[in-house]
Amino acid sequence: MLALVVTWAAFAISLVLLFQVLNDGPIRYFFGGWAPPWGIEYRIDALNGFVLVIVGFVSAAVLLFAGPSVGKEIREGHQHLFYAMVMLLLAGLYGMAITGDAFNVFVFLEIASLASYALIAMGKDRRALTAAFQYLVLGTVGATFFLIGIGLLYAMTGTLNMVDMAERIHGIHGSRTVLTAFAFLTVGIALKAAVFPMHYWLPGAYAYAPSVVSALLAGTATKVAVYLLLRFIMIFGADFAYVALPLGATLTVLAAVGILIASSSAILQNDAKRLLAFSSVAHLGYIILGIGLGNDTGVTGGILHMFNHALAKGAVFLAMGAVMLQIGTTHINRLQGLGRVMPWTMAGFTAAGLSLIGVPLTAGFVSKWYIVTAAIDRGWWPLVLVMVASSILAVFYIWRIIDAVYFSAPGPGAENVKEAPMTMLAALWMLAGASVYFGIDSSFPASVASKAAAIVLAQMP
Amino acid sequence: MWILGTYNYWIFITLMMIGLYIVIVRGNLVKKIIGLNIFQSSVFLFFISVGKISDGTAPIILHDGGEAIYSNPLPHVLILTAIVVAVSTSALALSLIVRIHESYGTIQEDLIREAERAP
Amino acid sequence: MMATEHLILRVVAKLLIPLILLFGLYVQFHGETGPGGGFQAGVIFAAAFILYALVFGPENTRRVAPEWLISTLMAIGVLLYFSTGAASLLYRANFLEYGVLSTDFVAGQKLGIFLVELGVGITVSSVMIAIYLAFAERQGSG
Amino acid sequence: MVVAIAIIRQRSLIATVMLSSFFSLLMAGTFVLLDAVDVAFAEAAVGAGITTVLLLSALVLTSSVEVQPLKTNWLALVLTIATAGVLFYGVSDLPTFGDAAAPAQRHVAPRYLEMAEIETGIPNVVTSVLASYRGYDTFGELTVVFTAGIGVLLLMTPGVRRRKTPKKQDENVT
Repeated sequence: MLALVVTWAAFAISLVLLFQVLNDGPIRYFFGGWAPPWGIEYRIDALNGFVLVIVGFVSAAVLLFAGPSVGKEIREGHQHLFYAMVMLLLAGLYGMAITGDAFNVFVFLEIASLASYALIAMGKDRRALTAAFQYLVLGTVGATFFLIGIGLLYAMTGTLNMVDMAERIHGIHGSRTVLTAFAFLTVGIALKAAVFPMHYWLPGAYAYAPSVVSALLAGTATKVAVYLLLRFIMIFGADFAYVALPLGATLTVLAAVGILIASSSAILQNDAKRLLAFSSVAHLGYIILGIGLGNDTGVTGGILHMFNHALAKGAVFLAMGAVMLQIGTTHINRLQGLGRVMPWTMAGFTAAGLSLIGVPLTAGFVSKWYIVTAAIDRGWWPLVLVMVASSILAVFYIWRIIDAVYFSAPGPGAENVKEAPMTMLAALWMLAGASVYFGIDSSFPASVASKAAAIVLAQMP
Repeated sequence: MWILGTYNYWIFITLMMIGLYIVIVRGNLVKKIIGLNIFQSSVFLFFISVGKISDGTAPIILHDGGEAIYSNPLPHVLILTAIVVAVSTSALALSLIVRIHESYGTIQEDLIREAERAP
Repeated sequence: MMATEHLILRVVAKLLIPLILLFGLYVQFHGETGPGGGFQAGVIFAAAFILYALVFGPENTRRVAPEWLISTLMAIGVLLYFSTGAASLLYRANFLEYGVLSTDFVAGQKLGIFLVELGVGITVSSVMIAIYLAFAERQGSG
Repeated sequence: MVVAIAIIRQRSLIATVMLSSFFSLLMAGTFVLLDAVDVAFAEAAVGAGITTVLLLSALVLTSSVEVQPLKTNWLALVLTIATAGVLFYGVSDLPTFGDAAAPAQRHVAPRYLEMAEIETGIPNVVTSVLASYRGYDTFGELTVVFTAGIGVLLLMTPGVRRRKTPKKQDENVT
């Protein structure tokens, strides 16, 4: 209960912060009263203000949902610890997004990671343990790469504060160390963000984690990692990242391949949660694609897609959580006929699923449209084809679930299944509804995203 | 001369390679964790060596009147934090390993994969 | 219990443990002038308990450090750190700005650092003890 | 380094743990040489102490011999060498070891050394930076430890309420 209040409060605060930032420009807060670069500061601008809102919104919905689901999936004696862990995870994510100090990012990254390793391992299936271990090893390697990157930067600039670093880095752009630092930071972050081909840990982790954790991680954790990528592009300067380095091209190619492979693998999955996990990898591909395009529309689309995907993926994972609560599995064959007995859950799932496909009038369409336009602007036609192809693939994999839910005869025992409790439905519809609403009227997130994109690309020639 | 001047980085890189190699290659989960520790320690070594100043001394201010050169304290602070993080990670990883051993009966990666395919 | 027969081990351990604890305290409170501080002290402090658990078994250690005490201490350390930081908020300063905790800026800093290090020490040692005991008790229950 | 290579080759896990503990001690010695006494202290206490104990107690709970045959994995070797190659490329532009004029020494650090004692009254600069200037990092670090503690409790204890009942039964039986 307390956890719920805290997350809602944090969500409210993050909204207030975002509006304040939009009106008054960046907010800075110095810890211990020491001015940076000697002390640590919090620095909020349109970009991370937006990320904070994403985390806040998803977590508020998930915590509203959590009660019955956690009650079923987590042992009684562990529940208080479980909630403590969720809170720590959120603290880590908020911290990563809000801080203005490179090393502080590492510390919060580790808080969030340790919490998520433990949370994933709480899954009922024993494969959750190995999935968590795999994530732990890769995550730690990623974090250590990140640390190497920070170390190299520190050796070159003598500072850890992001703003200060960005200023001092300009004089030494040609340096090989800076190039290497950028490479290590990118690889480290990419491991955390599950950017293809470093997505190896993600499907297992999402599929076997408790439902609440899947929804939370899918909606927030990778988004924050992508934000870090953007932030470091800012520190190095967009002109450096895109013009001096083949970052844009590399990211785009990887993203395009990743989208196709992940979408095709999603079709082959038999477990709905695992299917959705692969779809997450594909959608991260879209976000990265938008960023990789490196023009204003593309980055706006990428940032916007972070928001939209967080809403939609959060909603579908919550729907799966409701299914898990009522029938104890998310295997596609067992979902048959649930559309009749759990109409509200499945309607929510469908709305969010349409947004994942990118059907017009849903949020997913808007951000995909931005990205496609950006690709056309750059004249990169193959990418447009990739986007279209993967949307068709998405139709297939979402359809597999919808087909089972609505157009198959109910399996044995389906008559006894009841609709999910009210609070869970409310949470689910909060996310699904938002994802439809922002599809019809996308002016608010789109304007914030384009402001954020402008910050990222500020130094573009 | 250049190679001699940066030998600390060479040691760091070699250690890092060994650690990373253990992490990737060894199928035993405990060994993976030990490899991870070596990998992380090598990065610590790198940070600390960045902070070293020739003829410097530990950054504890002395009051014997003499002008001492102190090594850079900032990397020390960072690495203290990182060591704590590393030990926390290891502890969590080890408890995961114990749980994996309980439910699979082995801590060899390939045997676990076989067991996962079977059920 | 296996350790019952090892008389020498038990006597030596009994002699060593107070020394280790004392050394832990020394490191904790002397971190300002020499090397050391809350983290190192916490680990040393925990080492004493772990030695005790190794020699006398986890059951006996639980009598000294019952589960509720350890988990409470874990949280208390973090809270101590947090409230030290938050206390400076009350003086309309920023989070963790210790200078305002006392009339004199430097004295306030000293006080703040002392409290914060104490918080670190408490949490680190209790977490380490908790982790070790969790492992050790797993052996007992098999 | 020799120790680290031995770790790869060694198959008995207990021997590996001992070697890694030795590795930590050597590391701590190196840190002292590099003037990082606080870090050395922590590394010795953690690497040679806590981690070893934890590794050993984990080994008691699992098996202590590695059964897999030793083989060389070329893909991994290529990957590590590639990473190292990038790093070699990267460090070639770094200032030489021990250079007092390096940017890391010139920008932020001098202020700590000059002002820390005046501003905090504490001679150990590492302590004052740790707890005051970068106090928020340390707060985060403490949270990491706390997280790990809760994580291990979540994973390793069978739940508070359930544990008490079987224990009582045990006592009754004996």
